[in-house]
Amino acid sequence: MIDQIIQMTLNLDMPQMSVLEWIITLGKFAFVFIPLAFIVVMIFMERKGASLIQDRLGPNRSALPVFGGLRFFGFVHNFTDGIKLFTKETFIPTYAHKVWYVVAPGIGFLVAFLTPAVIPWFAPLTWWTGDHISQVSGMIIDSDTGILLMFALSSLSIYGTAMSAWASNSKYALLGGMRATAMMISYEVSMGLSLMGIFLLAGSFNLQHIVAWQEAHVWGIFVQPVAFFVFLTSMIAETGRAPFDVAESESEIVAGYHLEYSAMRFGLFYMGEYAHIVIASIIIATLFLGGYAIPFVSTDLLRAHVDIALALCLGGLGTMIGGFHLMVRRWKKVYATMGAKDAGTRNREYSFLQFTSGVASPVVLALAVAVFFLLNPMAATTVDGTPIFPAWVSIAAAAVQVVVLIAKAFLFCWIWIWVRWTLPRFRYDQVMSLGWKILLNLALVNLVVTAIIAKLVTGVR
Amino acid sequence: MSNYYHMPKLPSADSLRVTINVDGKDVVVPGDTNLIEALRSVGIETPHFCYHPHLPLSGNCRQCLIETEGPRGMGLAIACYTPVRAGMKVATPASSPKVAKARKTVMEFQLVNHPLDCPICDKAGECLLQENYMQAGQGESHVREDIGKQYHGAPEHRFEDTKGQDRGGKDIDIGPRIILDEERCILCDRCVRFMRHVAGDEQLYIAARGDHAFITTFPGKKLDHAYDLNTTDICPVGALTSKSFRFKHRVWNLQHTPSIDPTDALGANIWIDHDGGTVYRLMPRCNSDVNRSWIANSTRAAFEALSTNRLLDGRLQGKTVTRSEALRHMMEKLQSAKKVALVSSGHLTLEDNAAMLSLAGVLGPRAEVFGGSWLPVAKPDGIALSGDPVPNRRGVSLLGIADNLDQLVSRAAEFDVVLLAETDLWFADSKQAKALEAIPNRLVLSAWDTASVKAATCAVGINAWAEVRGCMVNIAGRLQMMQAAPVSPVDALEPAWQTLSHLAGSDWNEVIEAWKFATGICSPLASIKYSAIGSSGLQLPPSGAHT
Amino acid sequence: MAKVIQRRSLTLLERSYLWEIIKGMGTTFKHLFRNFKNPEKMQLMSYPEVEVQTPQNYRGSHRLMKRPDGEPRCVACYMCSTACPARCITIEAEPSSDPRIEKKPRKFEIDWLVCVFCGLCEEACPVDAIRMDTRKVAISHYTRKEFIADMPRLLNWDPKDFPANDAQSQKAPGGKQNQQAKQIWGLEVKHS
Amino acid sequence: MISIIYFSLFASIAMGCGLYLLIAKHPLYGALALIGNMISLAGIYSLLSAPFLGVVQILTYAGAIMMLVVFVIMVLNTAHDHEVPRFDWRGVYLVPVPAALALLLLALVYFNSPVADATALRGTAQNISQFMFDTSRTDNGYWILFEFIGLLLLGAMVSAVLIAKKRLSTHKEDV
Repeated sequence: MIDQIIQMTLNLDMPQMSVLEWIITLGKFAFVFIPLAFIVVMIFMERKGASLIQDRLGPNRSALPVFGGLRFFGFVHNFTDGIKLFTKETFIPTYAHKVWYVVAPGIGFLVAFLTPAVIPWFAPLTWWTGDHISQVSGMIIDSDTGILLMFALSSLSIYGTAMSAWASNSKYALLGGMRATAMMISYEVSMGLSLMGIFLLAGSFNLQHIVAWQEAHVWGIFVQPVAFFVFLTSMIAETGRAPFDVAESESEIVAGYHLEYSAMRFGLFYMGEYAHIVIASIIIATLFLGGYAIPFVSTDLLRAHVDIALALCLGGLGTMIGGFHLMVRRWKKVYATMGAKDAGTRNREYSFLQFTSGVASPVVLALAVAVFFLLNPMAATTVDGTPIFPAWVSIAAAAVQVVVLIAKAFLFCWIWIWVRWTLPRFRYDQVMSLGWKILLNLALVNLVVTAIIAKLVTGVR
Repeated sequence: MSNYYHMPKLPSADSLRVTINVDGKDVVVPGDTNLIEALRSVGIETPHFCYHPHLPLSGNCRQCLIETEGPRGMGLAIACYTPVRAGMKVATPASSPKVAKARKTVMEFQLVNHPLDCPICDKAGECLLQENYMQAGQGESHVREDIGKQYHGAPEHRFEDTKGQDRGGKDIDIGPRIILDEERCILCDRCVRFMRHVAGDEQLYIAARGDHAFITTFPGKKLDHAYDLNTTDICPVGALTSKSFRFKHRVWNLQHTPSIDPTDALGANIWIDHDGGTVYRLMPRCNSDVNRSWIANSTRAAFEALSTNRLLDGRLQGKTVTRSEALRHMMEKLQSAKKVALVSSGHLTLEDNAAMLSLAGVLGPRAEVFGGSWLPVAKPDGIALSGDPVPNRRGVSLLGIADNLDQLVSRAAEFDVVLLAETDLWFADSKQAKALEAIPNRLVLSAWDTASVKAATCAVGINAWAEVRGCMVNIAGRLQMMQAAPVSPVDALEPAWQTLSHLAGSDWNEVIEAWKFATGICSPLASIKYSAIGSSGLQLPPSGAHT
Repeated sequence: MAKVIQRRSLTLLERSYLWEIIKGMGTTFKHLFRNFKNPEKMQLMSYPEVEVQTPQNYRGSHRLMKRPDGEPRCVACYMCSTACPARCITIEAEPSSDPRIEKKPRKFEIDWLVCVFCGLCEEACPVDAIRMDTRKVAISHYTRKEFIADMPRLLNWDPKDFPANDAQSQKAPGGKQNQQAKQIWGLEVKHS
Repeated sequence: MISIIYFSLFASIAMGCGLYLLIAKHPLYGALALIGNMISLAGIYSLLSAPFLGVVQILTYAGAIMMLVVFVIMVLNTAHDHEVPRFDWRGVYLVPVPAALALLLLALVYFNSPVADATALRGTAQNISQFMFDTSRTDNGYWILFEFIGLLLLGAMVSAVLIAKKRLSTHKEDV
């Protein structure tokens, strides 16, 4: 019996791949943690963005007990919050449906882990291994259903909301769950339809193809501005953030579907929301902002000049650290004028940050210069008319592309925060009428117009 | 100075109806009364201080001015002393600016020496002066404050206040139960008339003259009478206040529950004034057919018992147990008893006694119901007391329960269980009650920890009279209803009818179920609904249907 | 009666909301940028490191005003407890020992956990006996019981904390006359 | 080989969910079991080289239609756990139907062995779109059928909107 199983395992119809291919293919699975890593930054960004928009300072109390309390401008607050959420009592209401109450918060979070699988993080890696061309896709799942798979998965995340609302056995939670469910179903329609135009242009559901099309032609936002607007709006609604946070409107239904949740179960909702935003941002960046593509720089061009690209990335990092250094110096001065009781402690903290960034910035800049001069991409081997680079060049270019994609995603993450702290909450009927009467129709009209123009311009069959 | 005044004639159901013209509109009013009552019958309230429907007319406050047509055309007259005449023309402030101005001016004079200390006055909230002020005297006063605030009363009560003003007459002890405030008095002489005509003991009089006049007792005497607290009720201002309620609570915070006097068979109508589960006072409830506007001081003090010496749980062989334990014990004893004596009570409502009869019905021939009381009966005083301390004696006999406590004593040996409900036999006549101690199981339902509770083998607390809804029949055969005030000291307490229904095995939850049982077994009560009883009671036919 | 204000109807651009949303986002971004650039110009205090000066007329926790002899000025009229929308004031009255004064409180309790700090008790008081000018806005205790302020606590305030030109805060009305009146009535003047 | 492991996994999940749907105490649990069934079915579609079908199965049935069912169950909330029996004995009468279906399927498989060729991609987006929309196809294309169904659904939607609209307008007249 056991022998048979071992035999079966050995007989698994695995593709034949080289070691490097295996490493990259498996290593790609690390990308599912990108939303998780984003969350930490997102929460910080949200808090600081909100506070600055509202003319206040935001979190600035939690500190590491070194150098007079390192606070990193409130960044430490996230971790204290995390500790708090993990160590609080996880409370289950008496009449809750226990199993679903426990399971439901995880569903949305699980989906957040699955969706990065369909996103192209970089252009397909190609390198010459000596006897053949190795090729590794930029996505974890390279399927031609592509983004539909993501939609299918994210449509399942509604069950997390709905079941948590129902399992709480609370009227407010149920009302919130109802609202969330109805809204998500409504906006999924216009969300899907709005993308049809860009699918039509790219001729594929596969995000890799869509990005390649944008790289070759023009960014999606320029050919599909209406679709961009509709998709962005629908995505904000899907994430249930202001101005579409009717599902948790505290003035009406206390906290909506996560009313009865406490500690880390609530934390899962909280993090799920941010993970959702991150995914949505990456998707929008991929669909409408050319994904990993750098404007006017094709993947081949990037690979040919990967040393410049890396140097620019490092130079940017060094400049940012330099900017941080200047900011710290400024803050140090400002705090000294406030006449606060803890001026001495703060001074030590700012001095440490000033020193560290002051040292790090020139070092990184020097590194950038070194990279520019020392790295020298080997000349490409041309195979069937396409230049093929060595493996490390492809991987370095892929790293640059991941950075570019993440930078674009950050832009949209910021838009999420920006919109939230600008616009007031919609009324529920307004949400519904916007979804069904305006966005859906816009998406349909956009699809028809795109189809006609595409037919006229390209003369596709 | 004649001491005789006319009593006002009050309208009744069979009053002659006449048509008069009020403010240019013809209205039909009772023809045998004065204008205040006639106007009230058509919904026009006339402000007044000295007029009281159950006191002789005096007409000294001049506040109830209206205009009527006289020999010289329309002229001012006081409504309380003007009888209704068919076809007369009357003008109220609604149509006559003259009347409005006159009333306003009179109000200004009333207020000349009246201090504006409503916030600390105990009468505030039920003060006629305060109520009428906005209606008749709104606007600014013509009296300058420094001149107006002059005290002219008894010189021995004069003092200079914290603001340096000449004041006096505060806080004068004129009797064991009453405090007088001369400064607030507007000299309506209602209290004087009450003591003279109703109490029949003239203890108060108006001393001095003009603006020096003040109310006082005769020299060397105190205001001390069994009905003297009624003067605090009829006082239209805060001049006479009772010591027991003084500074206890503000009247606007009180809730009022209509009830009837639990200490006397006349069943004087009362209000239970309570707030936050505490009864603060009992006030007379006007019922022209029973007690008019008066109640005795003894009635007024009945609320004090509600918070003292209450039996809030159960007693078993003198030990304190929970209510349910005691009830379980009672149920066992009743079920295993060979012969049960159930003693009904005239202190309980008809519903409670009906529940006892239903218990007797459940127990069948093993049970025998006794009734009556050993409390001594005094003579009626003609005001608000009948002298009989058992308030529902008529009701118990109406239900067919004979007055046969003496039989119970003589046949005590026959019984092995006796159930007493709110009948304190050991207090009423401890010698006769001694014979009952031959009965091995003495079960008592009582709201208070009485002598009977101490003599009982098992006792259980019930709601007292103020906390239950139910009906009683007064000595004149008038069916009256008491409403439940939410003042039960412990939530677990139940009314007697509910406890008895538990013992009978039938769980009545609403008092109406007990009432339906009572109407079913008692022909005079048959087909009487609660809604038919009304606030002033229902006179039962005098056929004497009781056995 | 009611004046009807004719609202200007929205233009097409405004009705599309998009342009207005962009304008609004411009506003918030302006704030963000300004605060990022000049954080020192933000109107804020780094409480508790930086002391906050609460204005004198800010509604803080209550205090009871005193007569010159240290007795509460309150006459137990219940006006404050009647006006209180939160019903947080409990008063029990008793006759005053000073014959010129009718009532005084035997018990005067304010439950600060229930209080909504609306100031209606101040408004209602006919004798200016209760005030909310202590400028104590952060009331913190360890138990619920400690939040119920009784009369000694409400009377326990220091005249030095209040402006000297506020005569009411320093001494009760009557002043010299009051003292004379006390002498006339043969009452001992017990000055604190 | 790996596909057989996946298939047995999906199949057992589908069977388990289906069984639970029958015996679920609460209709909501039944509905959730049905969703699990559909998701595993989508997995089986993908194994049969029809990933598009699988994705659409999840998107349409599990994501949208079952969500509406769950929504309705939650709103109505008429089912109380203690009142619903774990197994309705009347359901026994329905056993022959699935049994007969299963027998039929077995017979079909036995006499007409399936030609599941995993290498032939039949359910990809491209293939399906050609089936659906290629008007130039001469063999069994479905575009006319597709257009008819589209028209039918459009008609149904318009009439639903009209019905809802009518009620809204009468409501306004009342006010």
